Amino acid sequence: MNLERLMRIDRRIIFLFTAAVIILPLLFPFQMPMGVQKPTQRFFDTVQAIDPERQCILIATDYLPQTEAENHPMTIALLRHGLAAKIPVLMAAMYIEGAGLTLDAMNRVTDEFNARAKTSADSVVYGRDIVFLGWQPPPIVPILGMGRSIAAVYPTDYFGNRIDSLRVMRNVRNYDDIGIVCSISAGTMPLSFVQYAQSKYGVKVGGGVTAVSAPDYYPYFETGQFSGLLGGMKGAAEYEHLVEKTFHLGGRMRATEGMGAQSTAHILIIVFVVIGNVAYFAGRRKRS
Amino acid sequence: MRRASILLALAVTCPVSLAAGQPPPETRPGKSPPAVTDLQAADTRFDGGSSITLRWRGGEGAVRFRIERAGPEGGFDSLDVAGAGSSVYEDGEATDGVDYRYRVISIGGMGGETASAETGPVRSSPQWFNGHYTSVAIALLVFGGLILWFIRKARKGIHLFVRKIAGLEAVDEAIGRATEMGRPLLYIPGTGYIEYISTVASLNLLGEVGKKIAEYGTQIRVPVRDPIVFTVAREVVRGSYAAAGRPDAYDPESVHFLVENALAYAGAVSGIIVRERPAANFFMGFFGGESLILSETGATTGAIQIAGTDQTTQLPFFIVACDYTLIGEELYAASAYIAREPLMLGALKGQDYTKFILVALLVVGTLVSLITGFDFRQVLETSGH
Amino acid sequence: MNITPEVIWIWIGAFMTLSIFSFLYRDNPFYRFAEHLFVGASNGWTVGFYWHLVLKPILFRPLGEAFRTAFTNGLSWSHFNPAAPANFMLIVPFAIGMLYFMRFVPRASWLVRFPIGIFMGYYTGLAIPVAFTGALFPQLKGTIVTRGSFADPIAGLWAVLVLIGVLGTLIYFFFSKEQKGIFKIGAKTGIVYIMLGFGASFGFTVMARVSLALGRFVFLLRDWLGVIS
Amino acid sequence: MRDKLPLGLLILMGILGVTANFLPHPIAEGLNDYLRNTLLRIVGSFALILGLGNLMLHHYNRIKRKAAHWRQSYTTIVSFFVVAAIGVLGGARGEGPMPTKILGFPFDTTTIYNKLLIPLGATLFALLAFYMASAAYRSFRAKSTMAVLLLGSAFIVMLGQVPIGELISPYLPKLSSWMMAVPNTASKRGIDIGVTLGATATLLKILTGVERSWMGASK
Repeated sequence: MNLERLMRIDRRIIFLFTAAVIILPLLFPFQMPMGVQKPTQRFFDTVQAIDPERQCILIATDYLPQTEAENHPMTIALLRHGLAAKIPVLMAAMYIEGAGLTLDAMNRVTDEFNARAKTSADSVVYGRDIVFLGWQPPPIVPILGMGRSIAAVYPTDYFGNRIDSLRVMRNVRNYDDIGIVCSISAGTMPLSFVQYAQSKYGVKVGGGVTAVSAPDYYPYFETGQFSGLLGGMKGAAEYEHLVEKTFHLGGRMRATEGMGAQSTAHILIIVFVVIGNVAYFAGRRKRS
Repeated sequence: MRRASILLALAVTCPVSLAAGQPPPETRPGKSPPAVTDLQAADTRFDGGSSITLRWRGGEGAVRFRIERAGPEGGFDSLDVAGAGSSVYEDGEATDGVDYRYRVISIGGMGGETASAETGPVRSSPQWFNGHYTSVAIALLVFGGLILWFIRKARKGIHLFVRKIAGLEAVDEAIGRATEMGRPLLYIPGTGYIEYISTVASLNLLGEVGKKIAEYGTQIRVPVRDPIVFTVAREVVRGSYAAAGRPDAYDPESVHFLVENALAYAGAVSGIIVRERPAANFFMGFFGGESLILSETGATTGAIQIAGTDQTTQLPFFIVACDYTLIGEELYAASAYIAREPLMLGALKGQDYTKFILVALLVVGTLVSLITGFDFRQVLETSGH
Repeated sequence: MNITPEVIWIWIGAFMTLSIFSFLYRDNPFYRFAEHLFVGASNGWTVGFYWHLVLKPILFRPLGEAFRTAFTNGLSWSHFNPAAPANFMLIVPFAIGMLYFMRFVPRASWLVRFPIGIFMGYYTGLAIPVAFTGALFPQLKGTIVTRGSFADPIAGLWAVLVLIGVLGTLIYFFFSKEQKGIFKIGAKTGIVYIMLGFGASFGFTVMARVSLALGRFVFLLRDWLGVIS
Repeated sequence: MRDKLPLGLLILMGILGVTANFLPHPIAEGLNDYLRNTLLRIVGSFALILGLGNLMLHHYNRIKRKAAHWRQSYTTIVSFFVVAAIGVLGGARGEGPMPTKILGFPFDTTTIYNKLLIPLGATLFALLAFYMASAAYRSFRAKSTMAVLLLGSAFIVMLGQVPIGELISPYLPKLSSWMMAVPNTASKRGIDIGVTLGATATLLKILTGVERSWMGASK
């Protein structure tokens, strides 16, 4: 084989391989062994420690379809964890543009649980197990206001039901009744929750952030201001793994499947670099 | 970014009056936590007024504190709550010149409450200078002074040495190549706004590149992302042609606005690169994720590519996809380097001396901290907390 | 298949996605169409945004209100207070903005320097102290090694390595000295750190970029084709 | 006068900008709020109008000249005016006088943003995954010591982030975090510090009139 020709390989061939290693694992999912990092484990443990009789969890989302691949699996994994552990879940969209995705996560997980449920206690009932509070601009209003009264910030839920007519909300008044606020975000919302809600009302805050921004958040985890941190698709996959190990829910684990594509893509790039170097050195030896 | 900052501004400035309409404090039974001691209230320093800061000690065992305030007449009203373990609270809703008294109620886990002694009357007032920034002001003055001093020195005609910067040596080569091939030169002044100084540095460099372009009689294309940067870039290029003595050769269409959406901009510039095949591509200024879209598309056309940015997250991509890359400060030095104008080189010299001071500061700070145990970082504190 | 509005938009989205991806093969009419549409539509979107968030609420409505009240209630001092909700002082920014168009009047074209000077002056001025408080001081503070850094000896060692790297990088950027002697050692250290740092940064970003491509393929395969669930 | 007057205004505005951060007094804050929220925003909108006019003219000329692919210029012009009309007349959520829904088919600006602009933008961004692969292939050649450092640390971090890295060695993820925490932080800091100095010098050069390319032609 002429190694030198490899050096001038048409980049479209590289593109083709790249597309293939991303698409194939999506069509034929496989699982990779998964090590769980400390921030993810802490997040899981914090949710796990919640007493379902006393407290619920709040999932506050702000991300758009651009980062859906990274953020959406986090929302879904947390929802599944909450519902499997019988902890009531409140959901809120911090921006209206993200409300559609929040609703999608809720419907998806509700359908999944109800398809499996044998008794009414097993099933997920809106208002009893889960509530979508909707959207109240600007974000600072709910972040601060929920410390006093959730009903004052969200008089009605997303569907227009009065908050006090929902069963979950009878026991939930403010942050005292929330075990952890999970801020799933493509931006800086988790920091706002730490600065306003955590430092002021002492509620625990967990962050779900994109891979690019994760390094900016680690210092806050180290100081304990975050009770957990999911960084990018890897963090989401680790969380899915923990939920699956504990509850054996089965079903799709989107981030875990995505990690397959992530791994193959990373390996592909590395393989290409190796081939490129082999070709380069072979070509150089030939010339000299 | 500007759009986001508008939204943020809306979010932050929207008044949240949580204190209004609170029910009177109810007394609940239960074990009461200890009262806080040494409660002090004073006007918040170095601010625009309307704010009083409370500090206290003690109150261990309280799950939270309720802050109460009394105006010139009338009794105490609940103002806000502070979390367990806190010892400071800033009341940002005071009216300047009005006397207030404060007290802090410790609240126990079972709901028991204990009130502290109340403070004497305090008033808030605005200040003119933010004293937390004293060190910043001094640093600015020292640095500014050094630069101005070297500019003055340069005015007297003293020769100043500047080392070679490979990326900038290549500018002539790139323009020469474009002239030989009879193809245009593409200059991207970044995707940032005018308030990003890297954009300004890029526009300064554009002025120098423009002069050479005008001399050689080559074509230049400058598609711009931000409308304000567009207005400046147009003047800069027009000025370059005039300075080179060829104002008639200036093509008004060479600088044009494209689109504010950074990704649409990247897509459209990619189109320009593959269709018009510029012989040289310059990517100078602020860049986000689009850096690699532009430079990798440019690499396929065989153009000579020179990039420069202060965005450390984008620099790796420019380094792998471009022929030459100006790293950080080199971009800021670029226009002075090419113009070789003594006054600008003077500024460069001032920069170097400041850098020397900072190197010394880091070394001395570390030595002092390690030897004496004094935390030198306090010297560089810029916030009040 | 039911043709709902949602389905139509998904087909539009899928068409746009494929058109952009087709650029990877080569420039072609589909990409050109998507690119030109993207430029036109997002500029159109920006117009709506500026109209509803800037021009209407802070220029035209208050100015119109000022004219209306001046005609019905007569002029008052509040009409000349720039902080009032309805005032004539808005004519000033309006006029400064109009100066941009003096570019087309050859004799008065120098007037365009006024709006440009205002923007350049104010925003460059604003940016510098922010860079000092937001970047320079915290970075210097974070770099100085103290006794506290050695609470964990390993962490202390890393802190010293960071300090050396920062010093080396700073020396690399000395322009007015030939890189010789101590400067050569410093600059060499600096460039080693820079290269290691850039490599790490590149490797770190791969993951996020792959997620982006993954997101688009999930859109195509799930939302559009429905071949994965 | 044509030089000194604009330069004087720029210096005045520059001083206002620099001091804005140091003056907490309500009078200073009020002035800065006015500049930022009213004056500069309005003036900036005029720059946008100028820019858009320039873009339309550019495409009009392309059509007139029958430049290469001139027909696509119609795409830009038509889509611009259609979406601008929907935005201005239809309102952000369809509250304006123009209908933004026909036969149940919504086309308000929010829908256009979510269903048209986001797929376009996200796909353009997704091209990066491909470009990274080809850039790595072309440029990551161990030609010199520096290239080896760049390539090596990229390798470690790429492997350290995916499960396969842990399979190769449990130390890889740790080494990868170390690369981010030590060399990456140090070089970033050094560059950022230098950049701040360069930016300050640029400001001073403009304020002292040493750098005046922004003024364009001196006539």
